[in-house]
Amino acid sequence: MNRSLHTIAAVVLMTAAAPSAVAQEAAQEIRIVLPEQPANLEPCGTIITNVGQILSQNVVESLTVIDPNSGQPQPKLATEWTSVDPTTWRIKLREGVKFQDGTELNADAVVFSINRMISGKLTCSNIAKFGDAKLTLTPVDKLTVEIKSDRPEPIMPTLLSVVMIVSPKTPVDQAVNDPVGTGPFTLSTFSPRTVVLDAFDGYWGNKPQITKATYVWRPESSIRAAMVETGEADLTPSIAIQDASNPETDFAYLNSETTAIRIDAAEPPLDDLRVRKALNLAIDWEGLAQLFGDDVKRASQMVVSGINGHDDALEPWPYDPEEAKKLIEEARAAGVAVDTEIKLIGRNGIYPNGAEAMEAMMTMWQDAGLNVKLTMLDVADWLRYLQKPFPAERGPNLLQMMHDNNKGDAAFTVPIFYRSSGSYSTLADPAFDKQIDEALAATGEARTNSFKAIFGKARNEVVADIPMFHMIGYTRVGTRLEWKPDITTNSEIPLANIAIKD
Amino acid sequence: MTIITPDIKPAAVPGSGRVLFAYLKRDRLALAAAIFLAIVVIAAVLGPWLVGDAASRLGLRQRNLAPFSLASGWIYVLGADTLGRPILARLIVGAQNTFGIAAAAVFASMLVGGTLGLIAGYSERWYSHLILRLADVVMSFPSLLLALIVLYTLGPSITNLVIVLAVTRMPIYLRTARAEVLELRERMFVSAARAMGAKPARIIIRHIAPLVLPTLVTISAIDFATVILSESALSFLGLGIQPPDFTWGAMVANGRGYLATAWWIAFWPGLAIMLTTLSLNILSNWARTLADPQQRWRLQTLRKAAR
Amino acid sequence: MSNATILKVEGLTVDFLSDDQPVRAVDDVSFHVSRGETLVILGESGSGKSVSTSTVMDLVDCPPGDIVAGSCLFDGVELSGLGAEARRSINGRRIAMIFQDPLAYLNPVYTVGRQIEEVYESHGAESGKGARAKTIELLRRVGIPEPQNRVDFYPHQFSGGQRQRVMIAMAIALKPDILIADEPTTALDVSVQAQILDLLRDLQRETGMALIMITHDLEVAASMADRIIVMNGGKVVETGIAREVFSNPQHPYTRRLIAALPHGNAAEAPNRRSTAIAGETLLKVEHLTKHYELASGAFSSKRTFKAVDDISFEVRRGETLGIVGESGSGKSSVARMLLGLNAPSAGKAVFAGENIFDMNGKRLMAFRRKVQMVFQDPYGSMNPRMRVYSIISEPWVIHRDILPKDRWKARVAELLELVGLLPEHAERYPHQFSGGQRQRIAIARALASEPELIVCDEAVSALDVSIQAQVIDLLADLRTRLGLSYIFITHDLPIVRHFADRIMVMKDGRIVEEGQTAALFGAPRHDYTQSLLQAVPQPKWLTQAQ
Amino acid sequence: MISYLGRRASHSILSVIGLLTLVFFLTRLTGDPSALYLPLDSTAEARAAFARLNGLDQPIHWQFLGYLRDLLQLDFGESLRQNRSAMQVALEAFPETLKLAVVAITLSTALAILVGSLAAARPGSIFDRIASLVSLVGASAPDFWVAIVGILIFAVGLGLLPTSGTGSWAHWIMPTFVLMLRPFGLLVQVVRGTMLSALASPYIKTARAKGLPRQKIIFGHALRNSLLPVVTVAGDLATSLVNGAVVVESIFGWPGIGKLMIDSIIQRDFAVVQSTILVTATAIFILNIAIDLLYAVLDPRIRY
Repeated sequence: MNRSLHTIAAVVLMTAAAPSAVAQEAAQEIRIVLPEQPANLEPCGTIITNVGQILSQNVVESLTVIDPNSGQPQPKLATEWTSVDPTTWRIKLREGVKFQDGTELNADAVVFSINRMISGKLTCSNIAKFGDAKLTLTPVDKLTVEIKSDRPEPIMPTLLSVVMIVSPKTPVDQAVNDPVGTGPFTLSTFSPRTVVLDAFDGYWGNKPQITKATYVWRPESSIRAAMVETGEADLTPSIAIQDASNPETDFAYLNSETTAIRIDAAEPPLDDLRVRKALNLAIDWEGLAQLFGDDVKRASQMVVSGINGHDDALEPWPYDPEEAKKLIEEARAAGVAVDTEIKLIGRNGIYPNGAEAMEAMMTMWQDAGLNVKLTMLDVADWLRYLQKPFPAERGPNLLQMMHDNNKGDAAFTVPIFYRSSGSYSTLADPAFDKQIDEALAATGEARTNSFKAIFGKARNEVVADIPMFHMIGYTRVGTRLEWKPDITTNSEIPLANIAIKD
Repeated sequence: MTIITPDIKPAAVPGSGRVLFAYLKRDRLALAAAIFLAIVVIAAVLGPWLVGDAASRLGLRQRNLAPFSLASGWIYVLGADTLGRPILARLIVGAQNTFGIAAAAVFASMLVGGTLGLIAGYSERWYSHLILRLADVVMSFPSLLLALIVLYTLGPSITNLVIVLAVTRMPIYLRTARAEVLELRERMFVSAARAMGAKPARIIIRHIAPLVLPTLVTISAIDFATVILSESALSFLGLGIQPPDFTWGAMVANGRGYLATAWWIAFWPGLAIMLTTLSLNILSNWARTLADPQQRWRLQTLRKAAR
Repeated sequence: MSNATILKVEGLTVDFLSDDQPVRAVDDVSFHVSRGETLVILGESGSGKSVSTSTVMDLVDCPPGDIVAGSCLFDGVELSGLGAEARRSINGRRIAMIFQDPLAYLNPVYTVGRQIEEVYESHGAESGKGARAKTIELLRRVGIPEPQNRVDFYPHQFSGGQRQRVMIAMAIALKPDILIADEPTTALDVSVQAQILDLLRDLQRETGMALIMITHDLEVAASMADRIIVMNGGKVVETGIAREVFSNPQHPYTRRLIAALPHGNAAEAPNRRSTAIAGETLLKVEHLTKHYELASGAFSSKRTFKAVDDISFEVRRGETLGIVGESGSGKSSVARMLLGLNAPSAGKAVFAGENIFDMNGKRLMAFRRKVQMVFQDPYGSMNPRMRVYSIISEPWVIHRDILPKDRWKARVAELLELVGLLPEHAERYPHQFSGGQRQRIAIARALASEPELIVCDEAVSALDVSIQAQVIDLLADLRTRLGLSYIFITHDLPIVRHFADRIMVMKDGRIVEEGQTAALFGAPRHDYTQSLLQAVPQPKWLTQAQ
Repeated sequence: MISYLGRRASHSILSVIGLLTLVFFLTRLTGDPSALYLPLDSTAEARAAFARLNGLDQPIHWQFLGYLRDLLQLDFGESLRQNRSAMQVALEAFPETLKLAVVAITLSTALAILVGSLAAARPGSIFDRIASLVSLVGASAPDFWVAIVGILIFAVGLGLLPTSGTGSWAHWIMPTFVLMLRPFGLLVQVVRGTMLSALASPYIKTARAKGLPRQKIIFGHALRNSLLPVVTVAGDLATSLVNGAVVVESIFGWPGIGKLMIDSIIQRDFAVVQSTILVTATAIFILNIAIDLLYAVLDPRIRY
């Protein structure tokens, strides 16, 4: 009796309060328009941009997060970590965290999540960051987990930023589209039109100001920009440079992507150092930069500043067409077949204005006296040239590529590109391999310096590639919102960081 | 429309160039269309020789230069594209690929589709049925998607583009040719040839094909327009012609990102496509009027008798 | 018969505008018609007879038509320059019109009932049930069986004669003052033609309407006309009381026309030989049969249609066999089988000692040289894209051994001269010739392979009367000069009468009567033959006299 | 009639099977999907595991036999991309396109019939010339170009319509308009042409001789007879509407099957490609049969 009275009173109160609550809530809802429909919402695929931008730190959370400025791992679901020995790390978990289905976060849940990732029973993109390392998980106590790997893993805390912790009730052998994590938002709708996230009341951290986020997708940049302009959407994470025309709403951010051309150093005439240098010198970098916007940064190496191992002092190649022509003549004089047709392999849609850039570079190299011919390929065909094993009879080729290292450490870059075993590498220099192996095993200051040395060698002595630019992304943020993009925006848009102006 | 066909023989049989030109002069729209097409064809033939260099020369200082300014030279009168290349020069050079691809595709589909249609129409053997089923398969599948799959399989080169466009347009010719043959093979001159002992091959080639051809050519004029549009749609989806080669369709597709900021990049090639297809349509309308004895008078100078 | 003139056309001149030069279709034509009277406008194709009546009905589109001068006074009202509404109240209500080809002139997608009801409704005479009842009544009147059911049929579900009856019903629905009939029986078989003409006469008697009948057929004209005007080249060349015009034509053109008319007197057949031909047998046909399987529905068993049902006959060398029959009698199927265009269901045809249906390869080719065909439609039987030279020389391309190539040109010229054309015609296209000339080219082509037998399938039916006679003369001449044999297939009795040595009458795929021409015409034994002979229209003044 | 339908259906099923076979082998020739589904830095081991997991390690003819076997059990496979039944993905998208296509083709046909017959009623008039020009321009404009310009003008410039997406009726206006352009343009030409020849036909002469009012002659007699070729062309256009739908759907964010097909081809999501083809091809065959039946309704001379 008494109890039902209470209930009635509560209902009445709630009803009375409802209008204002609804009104307020309406104001706390935002719409985000993405360039692409997320294929699925499997938390194991958050390193894929369109999945990560919805799920990461919103629905599911990782053990650590990377600080965009320093590149160092910061606590998230893990509060502290210690290296017991070179192959073992001990992770301490946050207390009092609940999954959205009510389950508690504990060591078992973390072990479950990581085991699910490495089980091989479902396609897990995130696990690729660990390479071929074998991990063994042990719960030490309720909130402590021990991770063992089969070889030293000095950057384990950094790697843990891709480990998304999911509820132990998640199926082990099957990818899901209804992830349950510990984040401040729960997934309420996933349809071919839209994804809707609702605030999760039981969140362990600070309650975000936003109560509901709706995600839609449009492939055309101009339309995304228009949607924010007309107020149909509040935020779009990436628009083309030409659409970023309004300084009040459009923000540029260094997006951790580095564009480059890989020189196939194994194929003549590209096996000649003079030709490789000439390729770097023949480009009108200032002119080319106009394609990507004023804020774009000329690159001298394959990682952006803020990543451990980036060398700020390394100078990018200048534009010196005379020198380039001279080098080519020298090579010709030395008997190098500089007139051989060189294939410039571009990829459709790799980044905005990518095809234009290739056309421009082709023309510049032709002006320098090289016989460069552009071929634009679709992703799958392009991949055959990017990755080993390379196609037989590939011939001398230059490959358009873009590298995205937002994981804080050059270890995600150097071995793939420069070690002879690296899947993108065309080099075969045992001395360089040894130098790389040493750097990977090093820690602290020594690690940083070794990587700097490697980038220096790649730039000056090997000239294995043509670094182009550290790319800029543009977001358009509606005037209603208080938010600025940063280097992590390509992989996550934490709704908790978005404030609504009054 | 004439309800009564005058019981007189047509005064002039359209056919000779002079007569055709006389008819053309009387339809100003068709004349304009013909002149436009002639200019474009001349541009397509001579373009690369005239302005080939300008079309591929980078002018990063002239990026997205607005049109109607002669400050950078007459060649920039229509503005410049994202790499600062003059749009006028690119239009002229692009005409060659645009027309070349469309013409090759239309010709190939007319030839193959027409031949298959002749066979399927004249013969009732098993291969006629096979041909028809194949046409069904192609027809029952949206052409753009077929094009995509084939281009993904074969890789986007100009040759493959032509093949794909030809294959997707082929059923039109096949069906039309077959329908005509079904009618023609019952005509008396075909019976006469058969009674004379003519072999099927001779009947098809000598008697039926020449009569089917005009219809197919009429269709091809409109199809030419369709192919140009399909090619541009493929470019929009990233599978059309690949840089550094370009067509008008590819120019529109590349410029679409700049419609809000530099409209001219996509506008001029779009206008060129539209005017070309419009001209082809107008001319084929004109040809249809000319071919129809009941409508031909519309293209004639009508002079009344003195009262 | 009232003498009140209801329509008076005066000085009508109509041009068709064409490139630079208007073409005069009707030139200063005047005529008038009274209630109850039948006026026949007689003329060959291109004479302007249809244009003049279409102008009265306002069916000529201007442009390209151009009414240069003239007045049409209908019941005291000047028709030219009448407003659309006033015009509409006359068309269909006061003046009605029927046309040559009712299948084309009836809207194929509406039931005949609907199309007749429309007349009542659009003139505000009747609507709904009333219109339907009247329509059924009307259909009964024009002789459609079971009108209450057939009213919901579509035009294609009627026979040709019935369709013309429907057209007539539609025209007389509102009891018009004038009925214009434009070649109403041209496409019909003789027996059906007779019925339609009877119907028109009866209706005219009942309603007292004026009838303007346009025809190219002198017999039809003679059987219907009270008065007649003869047109040629857009001009009226002769006008007068029918009987007088026929018995005493004034204008040379009329005289020529009437001379071409086959006369009742069989003795005057110049192209027929009086004696029976006693040559060897060239072609012997035995038990020839052609069955067609009709498309079967889901629940009905297959039906077979016997186009040709077990016929046997023979043709002697030098003989002309006439095969006479109405449409659907199977006469054309016989021709197509003999030419190897269709395969027979059963039977054989022995030509020069060998069954042609068993031939193939070389022998068939040899046979094809020996038997040629001349088709009905001189417009359709020649490839419009080929020059006359290519058309005539085609047999030599196919049969390489007939003539060495260097002699083709000379031989084409010879053949053209043989059929009465000029050698320089070889460079022209078929459309540059008139119908009669084209048929001459077709004959030249048939002669090119030096045949022994020529099958003529309705070879002169599509031609104007005066031209028909010329072509028949040519065929007869060639017969004597080249010793040819003919199978001459036609629906038109008078024509074979003057040309064939022997006649075979076909009906429903069977031979009903066969015999020497004179005997058959003199004393037809079979009912069908008799009715065919009787169906030939007789002059009105003769029937009235009776 | 029934035997006709049976024959048509069996032809259709044969064609669909042919199509599916063709597409099966063609798509498998386009390359290994693992490159697209796994991050660039995945190990060879992970790639092999991926291939094994999705049955891509089998020889292609075994894959095909497996596909056929599953097909017989109405199992259309799993989407690689979306982690769910491929047929479910296709069937979810299909109605969205269907709705748009039905509205577009109905409206454009109706409008084209009106404009085309009015133009044919007075050939050479100002209306005729304008209608011809407008319709030809409509048929000649690249649709993606019109779509983007439309958004820039009506949504951004004037703020009258939403830029894209689904929801209210206002969301329908621009996609429908863009999709209608080409069918409308072509159909006006067809209607005008067939109307001109219908108006020159003998039965129209009869109707005039009967004294029928002008509207009745044009709309009652001429138009009714012109409908047959119009239906044929409209049917073909409806088939190719999926082409336009690809562009419209991707620009306006309309979650239809055209966009799905393109995406799944680009993503090598084979099971979805097959399912979307099965769905659209079936729809097109049903459409074709419906058109044949419509012929019989429109023309009493046609009986099957």
